[in-house]
Amino acid sequence: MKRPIAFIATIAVTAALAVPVIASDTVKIGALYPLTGNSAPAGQAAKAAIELGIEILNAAHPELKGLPLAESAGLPNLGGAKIEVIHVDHQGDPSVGQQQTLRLITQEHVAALLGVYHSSVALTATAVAERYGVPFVIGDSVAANITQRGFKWTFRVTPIATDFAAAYTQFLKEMKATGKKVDSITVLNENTDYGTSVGGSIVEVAKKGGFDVQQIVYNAKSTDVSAQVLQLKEKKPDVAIFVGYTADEILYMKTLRDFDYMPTMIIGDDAGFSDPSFIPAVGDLAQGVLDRSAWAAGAPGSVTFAINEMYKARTGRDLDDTSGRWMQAFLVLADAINRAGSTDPARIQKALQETDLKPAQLMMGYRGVKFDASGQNILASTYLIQLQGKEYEAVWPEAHATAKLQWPMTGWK
Amino acid sequence: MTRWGWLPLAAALLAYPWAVAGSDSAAFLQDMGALVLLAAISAAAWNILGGYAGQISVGHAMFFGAGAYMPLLVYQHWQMPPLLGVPLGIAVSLVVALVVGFPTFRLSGHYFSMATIAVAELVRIVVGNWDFLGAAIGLQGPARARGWYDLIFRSAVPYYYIFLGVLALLLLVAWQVQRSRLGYYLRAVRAGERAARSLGVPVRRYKLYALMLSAGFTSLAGALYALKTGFVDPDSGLGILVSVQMIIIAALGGAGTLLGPLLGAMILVPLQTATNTWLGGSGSGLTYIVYGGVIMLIARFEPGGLLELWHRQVTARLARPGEVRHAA
Amino acid sequence: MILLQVVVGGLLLGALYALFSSGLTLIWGMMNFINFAHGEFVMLGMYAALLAAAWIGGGPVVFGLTAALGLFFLGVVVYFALIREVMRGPMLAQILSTFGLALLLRYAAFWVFSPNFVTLPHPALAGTISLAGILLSIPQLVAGLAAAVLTIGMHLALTRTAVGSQLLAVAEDRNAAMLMGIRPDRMQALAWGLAAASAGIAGALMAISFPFSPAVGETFALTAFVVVTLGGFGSVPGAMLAGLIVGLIQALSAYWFGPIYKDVVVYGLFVALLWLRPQGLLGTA
Amino acid sequence: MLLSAEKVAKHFGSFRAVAGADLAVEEGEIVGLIGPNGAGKSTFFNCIAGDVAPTSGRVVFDGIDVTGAPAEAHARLGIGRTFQMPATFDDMTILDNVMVGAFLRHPRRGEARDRALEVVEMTGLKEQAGLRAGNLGTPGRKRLEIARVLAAGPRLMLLDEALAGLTPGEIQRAIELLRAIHALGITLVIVEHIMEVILSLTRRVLVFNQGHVIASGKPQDVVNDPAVIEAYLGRGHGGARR
Repeated sequence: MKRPIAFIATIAVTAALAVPVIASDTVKIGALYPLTGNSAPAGQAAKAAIELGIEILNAAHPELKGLPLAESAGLPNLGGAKIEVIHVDHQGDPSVGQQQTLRLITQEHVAALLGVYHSSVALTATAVAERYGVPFVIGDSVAANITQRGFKWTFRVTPIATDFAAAYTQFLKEMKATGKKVDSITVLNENTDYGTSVGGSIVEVAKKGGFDVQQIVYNAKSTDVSAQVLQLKEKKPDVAIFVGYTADEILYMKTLRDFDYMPTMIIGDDAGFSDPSFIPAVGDLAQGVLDRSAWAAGAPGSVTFAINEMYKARTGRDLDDTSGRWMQAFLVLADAINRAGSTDPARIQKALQETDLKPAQLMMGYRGVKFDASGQNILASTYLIQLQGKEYEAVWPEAHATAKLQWPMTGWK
Repeated sequence: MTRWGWLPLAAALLAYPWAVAGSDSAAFLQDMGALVLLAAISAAAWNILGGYAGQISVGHAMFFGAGAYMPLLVYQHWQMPPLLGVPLGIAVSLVVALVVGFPTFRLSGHYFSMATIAVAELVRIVVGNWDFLGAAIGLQGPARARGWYDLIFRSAVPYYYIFLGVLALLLLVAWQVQRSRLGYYLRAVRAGERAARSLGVPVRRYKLYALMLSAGFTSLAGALYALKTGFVDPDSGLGILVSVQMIIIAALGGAGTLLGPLLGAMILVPLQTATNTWLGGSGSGLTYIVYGGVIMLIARFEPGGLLELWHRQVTARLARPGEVRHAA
Repeated sequence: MILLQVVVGGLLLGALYALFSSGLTLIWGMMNFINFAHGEFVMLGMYAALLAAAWIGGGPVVFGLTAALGLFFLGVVVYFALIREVMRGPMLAQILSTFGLALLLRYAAFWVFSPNFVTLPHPALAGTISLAGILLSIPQLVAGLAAAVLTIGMHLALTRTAVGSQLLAVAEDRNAAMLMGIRPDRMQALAWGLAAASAGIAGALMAISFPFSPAVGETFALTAFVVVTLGGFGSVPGAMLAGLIVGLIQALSAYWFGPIYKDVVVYGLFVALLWLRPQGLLGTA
Repeated sequence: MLLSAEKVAKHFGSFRAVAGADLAVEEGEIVGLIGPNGAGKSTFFNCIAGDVAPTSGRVVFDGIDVTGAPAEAHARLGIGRTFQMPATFDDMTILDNVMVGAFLRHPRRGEARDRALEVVEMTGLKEQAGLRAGNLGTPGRKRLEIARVLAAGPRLMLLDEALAGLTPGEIQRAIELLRAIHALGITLVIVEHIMEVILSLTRRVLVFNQGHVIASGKPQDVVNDPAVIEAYLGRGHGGARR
């Protein structure tokens, strides 16, 4: 009795799977960003990056040599099908994220999903995708537990909080080894999920690395940061690591100058330091600060430089790390869809599981893209870039450096 | 409302998930139906205090949050089914309601509103920094169902009917309240505390009753939210927008009426979803321009809520001389 | 010495709180009306300053005045287009209407100016001075002192001028004022104009040293609510005192207990005070 | 003695609204309280009705000391009152307004409703019972206040200018209503400017000025009391001249 059922089931499944292979001329992907609310700047920049990504994939771009799918128009394995992205605003609300994910899957019948910035929204949105069996590629949400729930349909390209913490600790250890005085660290993190998870990881990892670590937690919405700066001035750490958003980081730089206190080195954890308004606002005060980024535009002639120019032409701003990670995730997803040769979610899932991209095939400075069983990219990594003049230059690790590290920072002096 | 006027409404609500089942976007519409009911529950719960008794709380998120946090807390720390946290959440809400209500009910009007804002913000900030409660990162429910008792469903339909059941219960309670001495006293308190006292209404005590009832059901709404969403953090559970949403929905439909909150939810939630779906992707912020504009216009031109429109026509008919009818 | 530094910084910030709250308290006391869009007025003041700095140039005086004038105009328009009708309705309609207005204004700014953070170009105002060992940033000092002067000026204008006393007469008793030949409508429009203008100019002053985006209003609105309630509805000196106290408490608790506790302490004390003295510090029972 | 107020005083800051006033009312009496505007009559009423706690003095109702007890306790004991500015529940129907009063002695909805229907019948509001109270004019609202208090089953009713602003015809009907209420065995204390009402209803009148009782006695005598005339005319008030 069992066999015929199994047989019929197999046929049914095969038939069901076979249908989508007859390629439609577009592949639909749903992308969820925070386009309104407090995180709108990040969401909007990410959306612009995805739009650029679509253009790169759908039209032939022979100048972007080495970047998978860029040189051809559309997805070759699907008969040159174009990618269509449905942009959605999740408003930073976990419930809206859930609702819109459901809509994208059931109503728009997207082949895969992309998102999402807020870790809170990532948690709820990926759960819907898991229930419906649609791959969800995370571009930039860093909370560890997103990929720790045994989900089979969630893939995360970006490095996560612990990776950042490891990178900072590694960097500071190397500095110490070269004879620089790096003993005490103070972490200033804002107190929403981003700052809490990244700040907490740094404190934990750096302590294990043998550093004397202190932590100052604050609310990024405050109009005044002098109390924190005064505390920092009292603690006098060798290195201060800032984990915060835009307005607060700009205020920190100004207030540090006002109170005339400069640590030997400041490391900014992306976000605020990478915001395009950071350099115009406080670039002259923050000379020599380090920023975490897996993105570097690189030298003229390189693929990344060309991408940055294209982005600038669209938005008038440089591509930053956050948007870069989104775009990279989108390219990884497109590559998987192409390899799957199908818009069937299960095949895309399988292709994602088999992803093995080399550094040369990436626009971001990861060591590659390869997912473990939990869906986390085990080759994700990051650079440190340093503000020298009006631009950030990659300074660490040395293999990727475009400029020499300046130590200590010079700030406003 | 005529005696059996609610029947078609009830039938429509019962049939809704089936009615849309054939549609292209069945799952999405069913999910939205559940969200409408959830919003209606919160708003109807708020309405008991804010509508009937006229005490405008802008801090009901603290009760909603208590309801949303407890189920996920018992799961997070002890792997218990979230369902077990529901009564706990209600209990916490009632305690909070007593603690908040007792002193603040000496205050009237805007002072009460400000006090509730302040307490709710205080709770949000404290929870946002309290590791046991997940701090800023929030709490998660089970990632996948371990059994029916986790109440995790792929489809929104079971949630829809659970929410509908709770809403029916709440409306039944509200209806009973409205008809009973409690309801009359609450409306008297809203209309004028001094006059109410002069007629023997123990104002503070009745306000407290209304608050407890309102807090309990708001907490239940929070619990249902957490069960469906599987996640809560300080913003989504305790943020000021959670409170404001309840007020807007109740006021839009008609505060102090039985079906106003449901009507408000039936209009506002689809409006929010539709504006976000159609306009949100552009990223221009048009979603909120439209949403804010609509709210403003309704407040400007129909300050008593949309149910008032209907009322004006019906009361004109009902208030024939010699015939005694109830307007509300 | 550091403590003194914290105190001075807190007071300077508090003066700004006092300025934008004094506008809110005026209409609150006068019309028993909560304006949930007040924070958005502050935000728009910041953008008005930005536009003025870009188009007209000049120092804080220029863009402060531009913000004040622009917002005064907006306040009057809002009064005639919306508030005049809504204030006759129930309190809920008031909350609803100004909340809708807040969203509308916030996202209109979002649409026009993009959600990104911007800062004001301010070459004329930069650097720090050291006063008896206390380091003060010049922009903050200018903003704080200007705010204090403006708030006191507003109080004097209300109590010492003919128009001011007419305004207060309407606040006191609308009907009696009408009998005295004062037109409440005009006075209320004026109050909305003044309220918006004070918020706008406070925004302009804060913009000197504070990066802003269309979303900043919410923080200010909550602060203003606390300040106004603390000071007593309708009392400009109350708002002044309460603004300074809130600024001071925030600074001290951030310094003593850690930055995340500053709002906890403010709200906690606020709730406690409401229980002990519901009419506010300088309000009348 | 049904009600006795002894040396009741109420100060607002330095202003003495009521400065040691006495009032004793026997069961079944109708007592009038007159005096110029601002004499402190309403504040004195508020003290008796528990609306404000007197600064000093004592209020005893039916042998129970009610000084400083909340207004609702006064109402439960049987002191009902109306307000100078009518405080009807404007969003509620007239019947519902009366039912709020009726609920005090009849917790069940049905009984409260029956009682309220009786009262609206008696007070002549039956025709409009389904209308919202906000639709009534001042005379209607004053009548509604009386009905509401009546429904609460008081033994003593304090009427604060319940007939002000009425036309002569309406006054006549109101006087009849008050007589009918009195006939139910309810004691009345009325504050009134209209001497016609005082003269036709009351046997005993107290005159209030500047927080004191300056005269008391039969209405006709009091009206001719030089001190009373002085109190009114001296302040340029003509209300008592007739």
